[in-house]
Amino acid sequence: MVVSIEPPVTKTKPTPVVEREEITVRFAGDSGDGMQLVGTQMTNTSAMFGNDVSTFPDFPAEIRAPAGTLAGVSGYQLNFGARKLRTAGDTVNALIAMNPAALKTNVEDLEQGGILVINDDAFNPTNLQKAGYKENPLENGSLERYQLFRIPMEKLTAEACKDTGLTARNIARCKNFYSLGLVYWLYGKSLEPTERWLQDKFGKKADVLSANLKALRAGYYFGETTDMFSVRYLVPAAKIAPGRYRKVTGNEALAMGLITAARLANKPLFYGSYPITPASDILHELSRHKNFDVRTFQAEDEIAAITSVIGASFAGALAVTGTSGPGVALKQEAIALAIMTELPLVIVNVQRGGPSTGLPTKTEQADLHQAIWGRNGEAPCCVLAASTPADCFHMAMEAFRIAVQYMTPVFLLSDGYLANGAEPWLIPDPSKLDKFVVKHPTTHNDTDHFLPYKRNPDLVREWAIPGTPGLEHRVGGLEKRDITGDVCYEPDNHDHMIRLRRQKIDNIAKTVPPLEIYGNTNGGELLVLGWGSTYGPITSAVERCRSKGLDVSSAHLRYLDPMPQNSGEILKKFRRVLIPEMNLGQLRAHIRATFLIDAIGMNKVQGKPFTINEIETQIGSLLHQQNGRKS
Amino acid sequence: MVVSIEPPVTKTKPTPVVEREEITVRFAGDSGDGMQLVGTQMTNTSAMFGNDVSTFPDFPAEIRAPAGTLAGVSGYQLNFGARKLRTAGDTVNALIAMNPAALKTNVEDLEQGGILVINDDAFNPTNLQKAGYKENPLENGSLERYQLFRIPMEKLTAEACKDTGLTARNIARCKNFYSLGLVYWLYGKSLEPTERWLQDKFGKKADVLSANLKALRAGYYFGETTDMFSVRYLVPAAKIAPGRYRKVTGNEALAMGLITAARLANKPLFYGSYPITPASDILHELSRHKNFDVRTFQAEDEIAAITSVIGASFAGALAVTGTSGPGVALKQEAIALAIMTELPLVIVNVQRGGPSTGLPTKTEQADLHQAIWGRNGEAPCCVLAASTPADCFHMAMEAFRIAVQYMTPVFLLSDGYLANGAEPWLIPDPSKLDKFVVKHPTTHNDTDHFLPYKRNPDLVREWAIPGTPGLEHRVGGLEKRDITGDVCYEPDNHDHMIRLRRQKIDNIAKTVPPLEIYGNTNGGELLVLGWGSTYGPITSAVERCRSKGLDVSSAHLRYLDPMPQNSGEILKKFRRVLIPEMNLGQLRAHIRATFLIDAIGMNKVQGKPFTINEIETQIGSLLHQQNGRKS
Amino acid sequence: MSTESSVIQLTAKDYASDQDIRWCPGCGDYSILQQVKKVLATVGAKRENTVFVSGIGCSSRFPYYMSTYGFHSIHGRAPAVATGVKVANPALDVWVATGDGDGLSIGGNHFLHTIRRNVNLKILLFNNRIYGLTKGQYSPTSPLGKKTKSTPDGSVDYPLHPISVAIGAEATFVARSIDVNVKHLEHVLERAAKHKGTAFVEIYQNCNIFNDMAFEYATSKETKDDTTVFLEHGKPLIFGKDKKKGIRLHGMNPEIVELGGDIKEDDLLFHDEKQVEPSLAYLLSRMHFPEFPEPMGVFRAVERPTYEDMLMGQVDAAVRAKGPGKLEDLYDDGETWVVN
Amino acid sequence: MSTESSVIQLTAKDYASDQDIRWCPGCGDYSILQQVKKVLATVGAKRENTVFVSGIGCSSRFPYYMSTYGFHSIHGRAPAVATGVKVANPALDVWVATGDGDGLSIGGNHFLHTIRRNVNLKILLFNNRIYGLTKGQYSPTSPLGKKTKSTPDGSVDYPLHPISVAIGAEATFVARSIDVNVKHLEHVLERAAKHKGTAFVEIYQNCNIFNDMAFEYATSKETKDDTTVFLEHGKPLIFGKDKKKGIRLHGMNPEIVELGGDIKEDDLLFHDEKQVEPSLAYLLSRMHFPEFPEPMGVFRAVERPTYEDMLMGQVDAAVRAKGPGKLEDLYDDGETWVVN
Ligand SMILES: Cc1ncc(C[n+]2csc(CCOP(=O)(O)OP(=O)(O)O)c2C)c(N)n1
Ligand SMILES: Cc1ncc(C[n+]2csc(CCOP(=O)(O)OP(=O)(O)O)c2C)c(N)n1
Ligand code: SF4
Ligand code: SF4
Ligand SMILES: [Mg+2]
Ligand SMILES: [Mg+2]
Repeated sequence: MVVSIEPPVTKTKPTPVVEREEITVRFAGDSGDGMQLVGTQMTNTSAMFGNDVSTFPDFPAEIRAPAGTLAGVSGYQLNFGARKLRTAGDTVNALIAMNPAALKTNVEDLEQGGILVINDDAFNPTNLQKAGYKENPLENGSLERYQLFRIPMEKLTAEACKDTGLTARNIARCKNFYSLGLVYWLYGKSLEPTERWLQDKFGKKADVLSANLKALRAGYYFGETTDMFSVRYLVPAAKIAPGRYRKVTGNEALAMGLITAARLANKPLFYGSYPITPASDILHELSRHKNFDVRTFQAEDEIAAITSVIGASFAGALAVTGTSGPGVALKQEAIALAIMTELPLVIVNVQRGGPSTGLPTKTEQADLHQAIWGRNGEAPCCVLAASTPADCFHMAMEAFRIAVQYMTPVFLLSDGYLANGAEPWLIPDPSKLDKFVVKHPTTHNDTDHFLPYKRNPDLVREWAIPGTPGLEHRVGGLEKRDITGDVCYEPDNHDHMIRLRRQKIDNIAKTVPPLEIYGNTNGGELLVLGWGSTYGPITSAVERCRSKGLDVSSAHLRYLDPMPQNSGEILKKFRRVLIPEMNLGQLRAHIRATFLIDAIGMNKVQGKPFTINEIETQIGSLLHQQNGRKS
Repeated sequence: MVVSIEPPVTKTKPTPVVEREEITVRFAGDSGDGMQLVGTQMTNTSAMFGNDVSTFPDFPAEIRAPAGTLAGVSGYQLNFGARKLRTAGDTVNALIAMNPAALKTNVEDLEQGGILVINDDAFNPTNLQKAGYKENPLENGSLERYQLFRIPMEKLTAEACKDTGLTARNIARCKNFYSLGLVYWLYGKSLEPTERWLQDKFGKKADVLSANLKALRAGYYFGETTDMFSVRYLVPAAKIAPGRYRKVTGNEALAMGLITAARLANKPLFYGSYPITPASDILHELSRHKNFDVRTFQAEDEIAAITSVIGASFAGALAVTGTSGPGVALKQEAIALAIMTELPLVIVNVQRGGPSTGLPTKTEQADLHQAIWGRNGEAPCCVLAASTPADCFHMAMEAFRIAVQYMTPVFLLSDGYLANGAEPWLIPDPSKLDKFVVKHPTTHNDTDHFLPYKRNPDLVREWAIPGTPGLEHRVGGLEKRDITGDVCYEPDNHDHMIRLRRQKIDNIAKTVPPLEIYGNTNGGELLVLGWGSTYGPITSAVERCRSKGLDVSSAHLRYLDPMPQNSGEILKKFRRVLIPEMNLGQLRAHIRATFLIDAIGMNKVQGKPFTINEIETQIGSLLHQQNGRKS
Repeated sequence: MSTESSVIQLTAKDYASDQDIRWCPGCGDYSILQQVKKVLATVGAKRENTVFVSGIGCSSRFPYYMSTYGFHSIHGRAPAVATGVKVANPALDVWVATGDGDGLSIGGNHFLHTIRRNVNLKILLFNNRIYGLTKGQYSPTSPLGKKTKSTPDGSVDYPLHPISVAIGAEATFVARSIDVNVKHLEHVLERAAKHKGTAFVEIYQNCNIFNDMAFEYATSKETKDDTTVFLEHGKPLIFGKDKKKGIRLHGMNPEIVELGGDIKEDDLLFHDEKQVEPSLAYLLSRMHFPEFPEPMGVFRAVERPTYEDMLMGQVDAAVRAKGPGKLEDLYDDGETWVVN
Repeated sequence: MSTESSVIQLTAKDYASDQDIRWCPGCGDYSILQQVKKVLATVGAKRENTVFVSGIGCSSRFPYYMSTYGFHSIHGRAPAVATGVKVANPALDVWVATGDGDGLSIGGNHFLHTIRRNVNLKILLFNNRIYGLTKGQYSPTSPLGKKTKSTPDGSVDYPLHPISVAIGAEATFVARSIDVNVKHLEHVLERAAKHKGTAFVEIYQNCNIFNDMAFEYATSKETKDDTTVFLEHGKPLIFGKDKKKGIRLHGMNPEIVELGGDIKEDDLLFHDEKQVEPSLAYLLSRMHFPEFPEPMGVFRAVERPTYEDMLMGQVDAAVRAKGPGKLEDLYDDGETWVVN
C-alpha cells in the first residue's frame, strides 16, 4: 500500500551525529498508550541492525487504572549498545513521556542533561491534576536539569493522519508511532522493520495501517525538519557472535527450554499450573504448542497444580509446575511428597516482591530460603537459578536433566526481571543440543521382584511407570524402607533414609559445572558473588571496576543447592566476599552457614534490579576502605 | 464395696529391698491391652508418693492393627526417681511384655540383666507367628541376658476373678491390672491410689470394679507369695519444691497456657485448627473448656484454620492455630499475610517425623528451618520452642505476650515427645501470674485520623479492632505505606518496610530473658547447646559429665528468632560448641550463619529422643579427643 | 445486623473511603460498589460494625473503597477469614467480596464449607467468567470452548455453576443479579443484608477488558427479556417482552411455554423461595442460556440457626453450667498431690 | 478401561498385594477392598494398567493392599494426583480411594473440580462420618450435634451430603452403596468401573472403633428395608419389608406413600438415571434418614466427553494442523535476524 506524506523541508544544515557506546531510552505513558508496543518495535529494529539490546518493561499493578493517573503508567526501557549489554541500563538517556503522570513517575530516572520528550498536548489541567501536579512542571522551571522538548504530538499526529478516514479517536491512538518515529530519527534508526511489521499486522485494515505509517513517518520527519535537536546519536553495531538471533524474554526462553527437554527425551510435557503474575506467561506460551505434545492443565489452585504434576511424573511424563512465591508456599507440602516418593519434576518460581501479596508486578529474589529450607522435616531438593533471560532456556533443560538423572524435584528460580526482560538469543541448532535419554525399566531388578527403592551408586532409584507389566509397586509419603520401598517405622531405617536423601542431592554436585571466576582466577582482594538476575549488573560493574584497575572479581552461582563442588575453594581465594542481593541476605546466610565466611551483604529490596552504578560504587568504597585501612 | 481375695501365704523370709536413685519401667502389649492405662496409674502413684516422674507413651501408627501383630504394639515408659528427672529414662530396668509382639519390639531397650516380666499365656504358636518368631524366644535361650519371669497372667487373673460374674472375655481384659499389681509389689508402691481410681471409674459397675481390684491385688500378692524375685527395689521420695502438683503432658500444659493468657487478658480465645497427630489433643483439650470463652473452630483444612485465626485476630480475639509440620506447610502463605498485616497470633507446631507424612506418630525437631525461613519473601516472625512438657505452659503464655506486645505472628514449636510425654507440674497460683494487659485504641492517633501503621518506638502498630467507631481502616497483603497503611508500590517504602519488619522482630530480643549457662558461667572447653525437647537429655548428660569432673556446660535456647541478646557472647566463651538435634543440623546452620561459629553437630533422626547416655558419650569423646590433641 | 438507628442517618457516599478507585473505566465492579453502599445506607449499617473481607482479584479490591473496616486477604481465603471475624465478634456485620476465580477456583473449598455451616456472612461473587487481575485466563465459570490466554484452542473444562454449587452445599440464601440492572441488584443485596445466615449472591459482572459482552445476552435491550426471568416468591415464572412466555414443569424438567391458548398462569411453575428442601432452587439453577431464560432474584431463602449462634450457645451454656471459668479449676483438673 | 482379554483370567485374589492389612478388625474397609478386587477381576482389568491413588486416612491405605500400581499421596489431594496420572497416560485405569475427611474436608475443592471436569476416574468415598486415622474427630458428614473428641458438646456444623455436592458439580456418574451389602456394592462398583467419565461412589462404611453403628439404621435386619430404597433405572421407587411403600412426587417434594388402595405403582416416582439434567438426582440425594429411606444405587449415569479426551483431542488436532512440533520452528517463532 502507498502512504504519502509531505517530504521534509530540508534543514539549513544537517544535525550533527555523535557516536555512543550505548543508549537507554524509556517510553512512558498511560497503559492505553501502547508504550510496550513501540518499545518492542525499537528493540527489534536495534537488534536487527546489530546492536546488543536489553529491555525491561514496567507494568502497572492495576489492569487499567483510570487514564491519566499515576497508577496507570506503563513504561518500557530499552538499552541498545555497541558492546555486550547485561542490563536494561542504569539511568535513562532519553525519556518519552506521553502525559503528566508518566513524567512524574519516570523523570527521576532520567540522567542530568538527558533528553526529555514530552507530548505537550496531554499537559492539560485535568491530566496535571490526576498526576497530582499543582502547577505545570513544563513551565515552572522544575525540569531545568534536562533538555526539554515539548512536542504537540496529538495535534501533529492528527494533522498527519487527517486523510486516512479514521475517526479522531482512532487517530489519537497512533501518537505512539509518532513518538517512535521521532526517536528513530534521533538515534538514526531505519523505519523499515517497523513499517514491515505494520504491514503484516494491519495489512487488512488499510485505514489503520496508513494512519500508523503516517504517524511514524511524521514523527521521523519532524526530527528531520525541526531545529529543536542539536545532535543525533548513533550507536554502532556490536561485535556479536554470528548466527541467527531472536529476542527472548525469560518466560519465553524458559517455556522453550521445557519443550526442548521433553522433545529431546521424546516425552509428553505436562505443565500443571495456576495463573499468577509474573509466571502466567509460561502457561500461555506452553498452551500454544500442543503439537509438541505439551499438555497444559490450568488447575483449580497451586496445590492441585503440583499434585497433578506429581501424578503425571509417576505416570511417566516430564512434568513441571510454574508459579511465584505465594504459590510455592502452597506447594511445599506436596513437594515434600515428591521428595519422599523420589519422583522427577520441576518447580519454576518466577519470584516477585513479597512477603504475602507484596508487590506482585515487581521483581525480587527473596524466595531462596523458601526453596532450600522452606519445608517441614528434612526435605532436601535441588535448587537452581537462571541468570539472564536467555539463560532460562538452558537452566530449564538443566532442571529436567537433574530431575530425571537424580529422581528428585528441582526448583528453578527466575524472577520478574528475567521473566519480562528481554535480550537477543542465538538460536541453537536442535541437532547440536545434548542428547537427553530417559530410561524406564521394563524388567525386574531382583530375582522375580521389582524393588522400587533399589538404587544405583549415586543413590538414585529407577523410574518404573504404570503400564509396565511386572513392575507394579506403590509409593507414598510415609517413610519407606530402603530398597523395598515398603512403609517402615523403624528408627534406624528412618535415620538412614534421612541421610540418604540428603546425600543423593549432594551427589548432584558431581554433575554440576564448576564455579567460574570472572577476573582474577588466582583470587585477590574482593569477590562479588551473585545468583539469579543480579548477574547482569554485577558482571558489568566488575568489568567497569576492573577496567579502572581495581582488584575485584566476580562469580555467579546458578546451582544453589548443591553448590558447585569448588565453591568453597573459590570463595576462600578472596580476602573479602560481597554478595549483592534483592533481599536481606539470603544467599549470604547460606554461604555463611556452609563455609563460615564473613561475606558482606549488599541488599536492595525495592522491587527493581540493582543498577551497575550502585554495585560499582559499593565495590569502589569497599576497596577504598580497604586501602584506607591498609595505609 | 468389699473385695476379698485370699491373703498371701507368707514367704519363708521377706524379699530383700534395694534402694535405687531412679527406675525405668516399660509396659508393652497390644493396643487393646490397656498399657497406657496402667502406665498412667503407676505414674500417678509414684508421683503422689514423692517421686519425680517422667513418662513417654509410644503409640502404634495404626489405630488398631490386628491383635498380636508388631504394628499393634503399644508401650508406656515411666521413669521415677529420687532426684530431678528430665527424661523418661535411657534404658529400661523392667519390661512388662504382654505378648510376643510386645517382647519383640521392646526387648532391645531393656538393660542387660534387666527384669523381663512375661505374660506367658500369650506365647502360643499363633501369637508367636504373628510376631514373626520362628521359635519361642522364652525357650531357646535368646533372652539369657535378662532376668526372665514367665507368669501365666491370664490364668492367674481368671482364677482371681472367677467369682465376679464377669464373662471370661471381660475377665481377660483385667490382666493389665494384674501386671500392675505385680509391678507395684516389685517397687514397693501402695495400691491405694489405683484402688481409689478404680472405685471412681467403675463405682457403678460392681462386677468390673471387683474384677479389676481382684486382678490388681492378685498380682501384688503374687509378688508377696512367690519366691521368683530375689530383690525388690525402692526409690525414695525426691526433694521437690513444696506445693500442689499434677501431672501434665505437653499438649495439656500448652492448652492451659493458652487459656491462661486469654483469661488474664480477659479475652475470648479463638482456636482454629484442623486435626493432625500429634497436635489434635490440643483441640480436644480446648474444646472442653468453653466456659472460659474458648471458641474452637475445627476448620475444613489448615488453610481455613490459619485464615480464620487471622480474621479472629483482626476482630480482637486472642487467636491461635495448632498443627504439625505438614499443616504448617499449608499455612505459610497465610502466615505471611499476618506478618504483612501485623496482627498478633500464635502458630503451634507439634513437630513429628518428616518429611511429608513421614513418621506421623514419632517425634522429631526438623521444622526449625521451616519456621524461621520457610516463607516467600522477607517474612520474619518470632520463633519460640518449649523445652519440657510443663514448659509448654509457660511458653504458650510467652507466645501470646510477644504476639500482642509486638503485633506479630509467633511460632511455638513443640514436638511429639513433649506433647505426649508427662511430668509433674507445680500448679501455679493464678493470682501470682504476671498481669497480661491488652490495649485496643479507641481514639484517633493523629489529628482527626487513625493511622493504622503508626508505630511506637519499638516499631509496633496499634491493635484497633472492628466495632470501634472512628478507627475504621483496611489491612491486606499488598505492601503498605508506613504509618498510613495505604497500598504503596514505591521502591523506597518497600525497602523501608522490609527492613522495618525485620527490625521489629529483632526488637523482641529486648524482652527476652538472657541465655543462661548451666555449668561454667565463665566459659570453658565445651558448651552443649540445645533447643526444644533435647533439654532433658542434654541437661542430665551435662550434669553427669560435670559430676565426673569434665569441663562441659550447657545452654538451652527457647527463643530461636530472635535469639537472646547475649547468645553470641555466651557461645564465644567456649572453645567448642556441640549441638545435639533430632534433625540434620538445623539450629547448627542458624548458629553458623548468625555467629560464624563452627558448631559441631550431633544428629539423630530416628523418631525418638536422645538418651542421656548418647550425649554423655559424645561429650566424653569430644573432651577426650580434645585432651588427646592437647597432649 | 447492627442497624440500631444512630443519631445521624448515613447516605451511600458516607460509606466511601478516601482511596482512588483503580478498576478499569467501564468495569462492572463500579456498579456493585455503588449498590452496596446504597444498601448499607438503607439498612442503616454502622461503619464501625461493618467489615468487608476479600481475597485477591480485581473484585477483591472492594474493601479499600469502603469506609468500613476491611480486610484484603489472600487468594481464595476470604470466607475463612470472615468466619474468624464473625466468630470472634458475632456482633459485626461481615461481608465477603470475591470473584469467580477467587471464590470458586482456589477458594472453592472454603466457599463450600462456609455455606454449609451457615455462618452469618454475606458473600458477593463478582462473576465475570474470567480472571481479570491476572489478565485474562479462563475461570471455572467460563463456558466450554472459551478461548483465552491459557486456552488458545478453547477451554476443555465444563464450567461450574455457582448457584448449583451453593445449593449442593445447602445454602440458606441464594440469589443472582447483574451489574447493570442497578435496581434489581440493590433489591437483591438488601435481601441478602437482611438474611440471617450465609447469604450467597452471584452477580453477573462485565469485565470490559478481558471478557467484554460475556453477559450481553442478559443485558442488551433486544434480548434480555427473553434470556432472563425474574423470580418472585409465590409468583409464576413469566418472562418475554410481552410477558407471554412462562416456565412449566414437565416431570422434573422445566420447559418454556407460550401463555394464552390452553396454557394459563396457573399451569406454570410457581416460585417458592422458602421450600425447606432446596430441590426447586437446584432445578432453577440449572436453567441456562441459550436453552432457558436465566433466573434472576432470590432462588432460596430459608432460616436455620447460624454457626456462630450455635457455637456461642455452647459457650453460654457452659458458663451457665459450670460458671465462668476459673483458672484454679482448670489447673486442678485430674489427680493432684501435695508435696510438703 | 483396559479390558482387553489377557491370556490368563485374573481372579480377585490376584489383585492383592503382599502387604499386611492394618485396618482394625471389623472395619468396613475390608469389605470394600474385597469387592473392588472382585470387580477388577470381572471387568478383566490389567494390573499393570491400573492405578489406585489415595490421600491420607484409614481408607487411604487402600493402594498398599492392591497388587496394581498405587500412590498413597497426601491429605485431600488424591483427585488432583489422579488427574495428573490420567492426563499423562489416558490409557491407564485410575481409581481414587478417599475418606469423608480426605475427600470432602481438606480435599473438597479437588473433589469439586475433578468432578466438573469429568476426568475419567473412579472416586470411591469411604464415608464413615468420622475421622478414623486421627482417632475420632467429627467429619463434614457427621450429623449436627454429634459428640466427638473435638465436639464434646456436639457438633454445630451442618453436614455436607456428598452426593448433593457431587451433583452440585454436575457429576456424570453418582452412586451410593454400603459396606455390608456386598452384592450391591459389587454391582455398583462394576457400574462405576464401566462408566466413562468421573464416577463417584459414596460407600457407607462402618468405623467400628470411633463411630460404630453409624449406619445401623441402614444395615440392621430390622430396619434396613424401611430406611433404604434401591434405585433401578426405569423402575418406580418401592421399598419396605413387603415392598408396600413407595415414593411419590408432590410438586418438587418426594413423599412416602403406601401402595394399594388408590395408589398404584404408576403413581410413583420412576427412576431415570439418564436424565440430562441432574435435578432428579439432586432431589433423590436429599432423601435422608429418618424422614425418608435413603436411596442406594446409581443416582445418575450420563455420558459426556471426558477432560482427557478433549485435551488429547486438541493435542492431536494441533499435530494434524501443524505437524509434530519441530524445535527449529519453535525457536524461529517471531522476528529473527542474522548476524554475520
Ligand atoms: C496463591 C495465589 N495464586 C494466584 C494468584 C494470582 N491471582 C490473583 S487474582 C487471580 C484470579 C482473579 O480472578 P477472579 O477471582 O475471577 O477475580 P477478578 O479479577 O476477575 O475480579 C489470580 C489467579 C495469587 N494472587 N495468589
Ligand atoms: C495436611 C494434613 N492435615 C491433617 C492430617 C491428619 N489427618 C490424617 S487422616 C485425617 C482425616 C481422616 O479422616 P477420613 O478422611 O474420613 O478417613 P478415615 O480415617 O475416616 O478413613 C486427618 C485429619 C494430615 N495427615 N495431613
Ligand atoms: S480487568 Fe476486568 S474485572 Fe478487572 S478492573 Fe478491569 S474491567 Fe474490571
Ligand atoms: S479407626 Fe475406624 S476406619 Fe480406621 S481402620 Fe479402625 S475401624 Fe476402620
Ligand atoms: Mg473473575
Ligand atoms: Mg472418615
